[in-house]
Amino acid sequence: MTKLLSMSDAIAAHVRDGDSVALGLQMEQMIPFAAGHELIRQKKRGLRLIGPISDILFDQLIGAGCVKDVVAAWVGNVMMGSAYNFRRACEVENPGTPGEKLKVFNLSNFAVALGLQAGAMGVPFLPTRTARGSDIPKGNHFFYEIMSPFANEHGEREMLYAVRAIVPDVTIVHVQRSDAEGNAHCWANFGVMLEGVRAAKKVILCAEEVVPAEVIASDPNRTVIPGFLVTAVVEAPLGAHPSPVQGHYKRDDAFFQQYHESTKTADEFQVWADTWIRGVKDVREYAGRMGAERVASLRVKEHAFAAATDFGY
Amino acid sequence: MTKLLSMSDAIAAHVRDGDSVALGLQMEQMIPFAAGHELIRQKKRGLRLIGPISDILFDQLIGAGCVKDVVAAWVGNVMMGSAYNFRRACEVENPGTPGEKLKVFNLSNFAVALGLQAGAMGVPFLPTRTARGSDIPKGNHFFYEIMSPFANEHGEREMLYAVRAIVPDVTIVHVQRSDAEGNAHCWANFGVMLEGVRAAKKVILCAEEVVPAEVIASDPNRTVIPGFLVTAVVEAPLGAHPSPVQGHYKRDDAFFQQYHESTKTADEFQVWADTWIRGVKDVREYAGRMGAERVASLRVKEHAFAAATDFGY
Amino acid sequence: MTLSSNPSQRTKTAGFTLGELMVAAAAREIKDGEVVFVGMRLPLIAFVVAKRTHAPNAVGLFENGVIRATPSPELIYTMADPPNIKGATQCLDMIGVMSLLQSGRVNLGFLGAAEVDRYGNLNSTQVEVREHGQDARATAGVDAGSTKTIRLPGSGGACDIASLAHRFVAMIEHSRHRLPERVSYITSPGYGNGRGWRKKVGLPRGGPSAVITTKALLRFGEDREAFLASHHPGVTVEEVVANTGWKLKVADDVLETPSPSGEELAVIRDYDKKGFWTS
Amino acid sequence: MTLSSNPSQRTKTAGFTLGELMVAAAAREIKDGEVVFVGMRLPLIAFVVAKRTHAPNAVGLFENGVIRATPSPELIYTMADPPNIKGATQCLDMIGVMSLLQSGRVNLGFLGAAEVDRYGNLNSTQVEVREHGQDARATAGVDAGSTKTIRLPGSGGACDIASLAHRFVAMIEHSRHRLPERVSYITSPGYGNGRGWRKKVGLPRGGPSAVITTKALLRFGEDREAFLASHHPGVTVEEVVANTGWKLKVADDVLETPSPSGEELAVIRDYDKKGFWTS
Repeated sequence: MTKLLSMSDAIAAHVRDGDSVALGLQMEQMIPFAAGHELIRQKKRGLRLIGPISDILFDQLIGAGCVKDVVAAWVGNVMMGSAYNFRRACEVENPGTPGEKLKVFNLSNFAVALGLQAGAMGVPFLPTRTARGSDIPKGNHFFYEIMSPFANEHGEREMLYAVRAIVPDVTIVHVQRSDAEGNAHCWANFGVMLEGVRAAKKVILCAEEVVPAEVIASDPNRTVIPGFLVTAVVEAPLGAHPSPVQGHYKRDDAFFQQYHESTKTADEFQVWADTWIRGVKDVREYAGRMGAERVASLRVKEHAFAAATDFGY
Repeated sequence: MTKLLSMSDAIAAHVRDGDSVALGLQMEQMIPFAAGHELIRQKKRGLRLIGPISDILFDQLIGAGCVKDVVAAWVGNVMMGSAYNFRRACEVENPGTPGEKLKVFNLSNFAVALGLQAGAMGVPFLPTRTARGSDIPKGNHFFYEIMSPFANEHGEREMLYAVRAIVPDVTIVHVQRSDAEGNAHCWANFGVMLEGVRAAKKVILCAEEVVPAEVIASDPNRTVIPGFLVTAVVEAPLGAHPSPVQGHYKRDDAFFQQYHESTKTADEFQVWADTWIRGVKDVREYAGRMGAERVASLRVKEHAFAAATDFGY
Repeated sequence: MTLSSNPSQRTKTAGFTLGELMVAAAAREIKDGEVVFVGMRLPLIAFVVAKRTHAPNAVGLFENGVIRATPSPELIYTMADPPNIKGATQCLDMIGVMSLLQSGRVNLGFLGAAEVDRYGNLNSTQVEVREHGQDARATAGVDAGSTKTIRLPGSGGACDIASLAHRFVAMIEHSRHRLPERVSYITSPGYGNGRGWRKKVGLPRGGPSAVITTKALLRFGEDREAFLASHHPGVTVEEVVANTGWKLKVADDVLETPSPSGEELAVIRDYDKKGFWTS
Repeated sequence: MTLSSNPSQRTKTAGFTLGELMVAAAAREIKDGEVVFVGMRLPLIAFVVAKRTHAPNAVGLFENGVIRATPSPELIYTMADPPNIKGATQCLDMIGVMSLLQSGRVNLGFLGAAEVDRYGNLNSTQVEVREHGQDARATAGVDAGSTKTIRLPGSGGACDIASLAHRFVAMIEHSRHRLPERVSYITSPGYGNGRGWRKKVGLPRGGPSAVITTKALLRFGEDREAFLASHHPGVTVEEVVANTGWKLKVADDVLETPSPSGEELAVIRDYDKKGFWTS
């Protein structure tokens, strides 16, 4: 059963206004920018964004007015520091909630991971020792103080935080390769992708390339997502640019710097978005705007293939 | 820093009488029989065995008198059903605790996994919905009934079990390949190996082959154990026989059947152990006893290599 | 890990074995597109039959961490046998598959047991028996005698599957001591003592939808008590009732369990070539 | 994710930059064989320096799931840059590395912040400032004025590292509003309000062992209050004290922060070839 859709069809069919959407779960790698840009083109509204860190994708969605609130540990431009739409939305006004500032549920990275893992495991919470003494859990309904039912080696029942399960309406991830049913290979760092996929009600899988099922089945340990959890598969080459996709293209550091320089005011951001998001139809036109030379400069210069692994018997 | 030791040195140096030892964590694959046999040859006593299922290795350790108690979900001969030493130890007398029966802490597979995961995560427990209404948790100090601090969508705070963290003194695993520092590749099913390694105070890593560090580093997503968690590395080709090692040898089904037929009484078991355990010095002599033909019959007949994966940039 | 009771009574009927009949009945419990915790022995073959006949889109999960959208290409004796790994959809870990189970992603699981009772509770941990081999409970109140405990291998993942799958199917040898009124130990929770029990003890869903025995197929009514839905060919209703440890209800429209079709038999015999599990 | 304060004041001293001095000081905090949560920017380079000089067996962890026993072969801007993946010891997931942290397997973590206070608590979430840009707290009680909240990127993994590593080292620009008496928001717990606080609130271990600023290196006494351990070359003790938001204690044996060695400088310049982080 093929689940292949175009990006615009996948976003139109499977993301509704008001949804909670988990994005950027592999941290600074394989951020699904192409999917995020389609959310902006389709003027999705009232979204809750979920992710540990987002690099600049959350900033773009906030600036475009798609966002109601954010559940995250860090929002900014990893290489450059702050991101301006996020700051303006928090400090002045959120374009997605006119007249109001952006509501942010502050978590730590581990708390985001635990919340998604609780969702993935089908339990209402997971316990942790993190953030004790921090202001993050204060007045924050994602945390609840609990006492361990078991005594430690000193006979003490320790105080812990329970982190509330997070169940995204939609999780969007980008990986290297997938078959048409959504069985997907990914390599490099995973961040909280595995939990984010298992926790979600729907999964939109973007892949650099869609490959025959036999390629995926040749290495079941490389499979990070089984197809039965996937709602839609989108072939989106370069769809994670400017973030890196190991084995396909490196990080476009200059793009992050240019974004930082070009989005210092709300007006500047709109110009930037008109160029890179609204001014292109899809990731193919986006790549055209990048230019062949820029794309080529990011491509793999030296291959480094994994050692042979034999599943035979 | 090489951590390479012979099996006898690794077991002598790192397993003490009275230790809790986790074994057989990859379920029916890659059971560290060679390490278990060395425990028997060195007459380790008073061990607590930890594992989800053990196939026949737990039965052998129990029959040889090494064991004080067992924390497991299932003990037997997977292909054939019951295992006789275990039954005798539970029903009549445990050779490891003369005059007493074997103490068994009954868990479910998921509870074993959660206990080890709690140990690995450094929390006193993990919550679960499993085993509600079952007799397994009754009077069992690995379980404690708790109420979720968060209400569900119906406004109810559900009752759950907290599963106590399990922290083995020693975890012993067998994998396909490792470097001399213990950075290890493994493929096929993992069972609870990852949790068992991270939870343990010490890890003895047995590998079919010790390979150059570059081989392991070529595929960091295939690395299941980072060397800094490993105490000793033992090169033990065929060390998981009669259980299978994907890409090296298949399961020796006949061996499990023969074990079942040959160990129906305590005396018969001792004869079997004199032949296959005490009658050989190490896994090399064990392979000699198997005979070249039997070994060859288990080897890979048709290779099946994983699709190429590029870590380049 | 699931069917610890190997049907020892073989009733050859017209052109197929009892094992084949049970496998075909089990296969029909799998609906197309379902996610199934497969287990070994007869249920494993049932999964293969379902995939190759009416449920080509079913997905199989194994508690060692394996997920397969295609049956293993040859017969396996354990879920970790190399043919079950090669070509798998995913090899992950137990926490991974058990998380899918706990979060309600698994439609159906198959379980074996040493005992199944009136409300579908399963015991695979320990059984109390009279010293001369009779089930203690079957004769309770008649003769106290001396009893001893037979130790069985234990839950494995059975408790988890019974607790967390949307429904489960048990497979067991049919006799009075295998089907007591009440199991001596609840390893894997069925409906406890009847309707409402699962919710009361905190189970999120599930319960048995069928018990496939060597003589019959039992289902569960609104009151969550087992009833005879169909008797196998060559077995009478009376024989089923007489070999059950409680007064078994019988459906008004009790049927004969359908014989395996030619297609089903072909798949079974192609897979279990030597009849290791089904002969 | 860790050093959100980019040292903007560059004090060129004899043959090395301030960034290079801070990197060398950070590198010396890593002991051989330790497991270190590395972070980006200056600490990343400190890890490279330590590995290539006195701590060849140190292991680096990154919160995205990467573990490296060798430094990445070239400069990276984020922990997920392809050179940090290729040749890594292990690529796993965040739960995996955070579990190592929570279970006490991580000796040291590096953190940046917008504010560090007297007891080593860190703020990287939000800062209250006077409208004309002054820190509200620095002038509290003097002029209520109107304040506004500057929103910072947030914790990332900083709160987790500060909570769970055996010790942590903070790096920050040295000024009165960066080093207030009390941070306006505790993102990452230090010693709270002094000795005994971490145990009282339920932290299992840890706390800051040093704060490396653009002017000095602070350590913590038995009372868990920061004190001046060494001032950087060309900076006086008085200048450090005057630029700290509370009455900073000064060690009796206060030293000058050692200059980077030739070997350390060679590694830094070989790694950060263009001086992106250290110039």
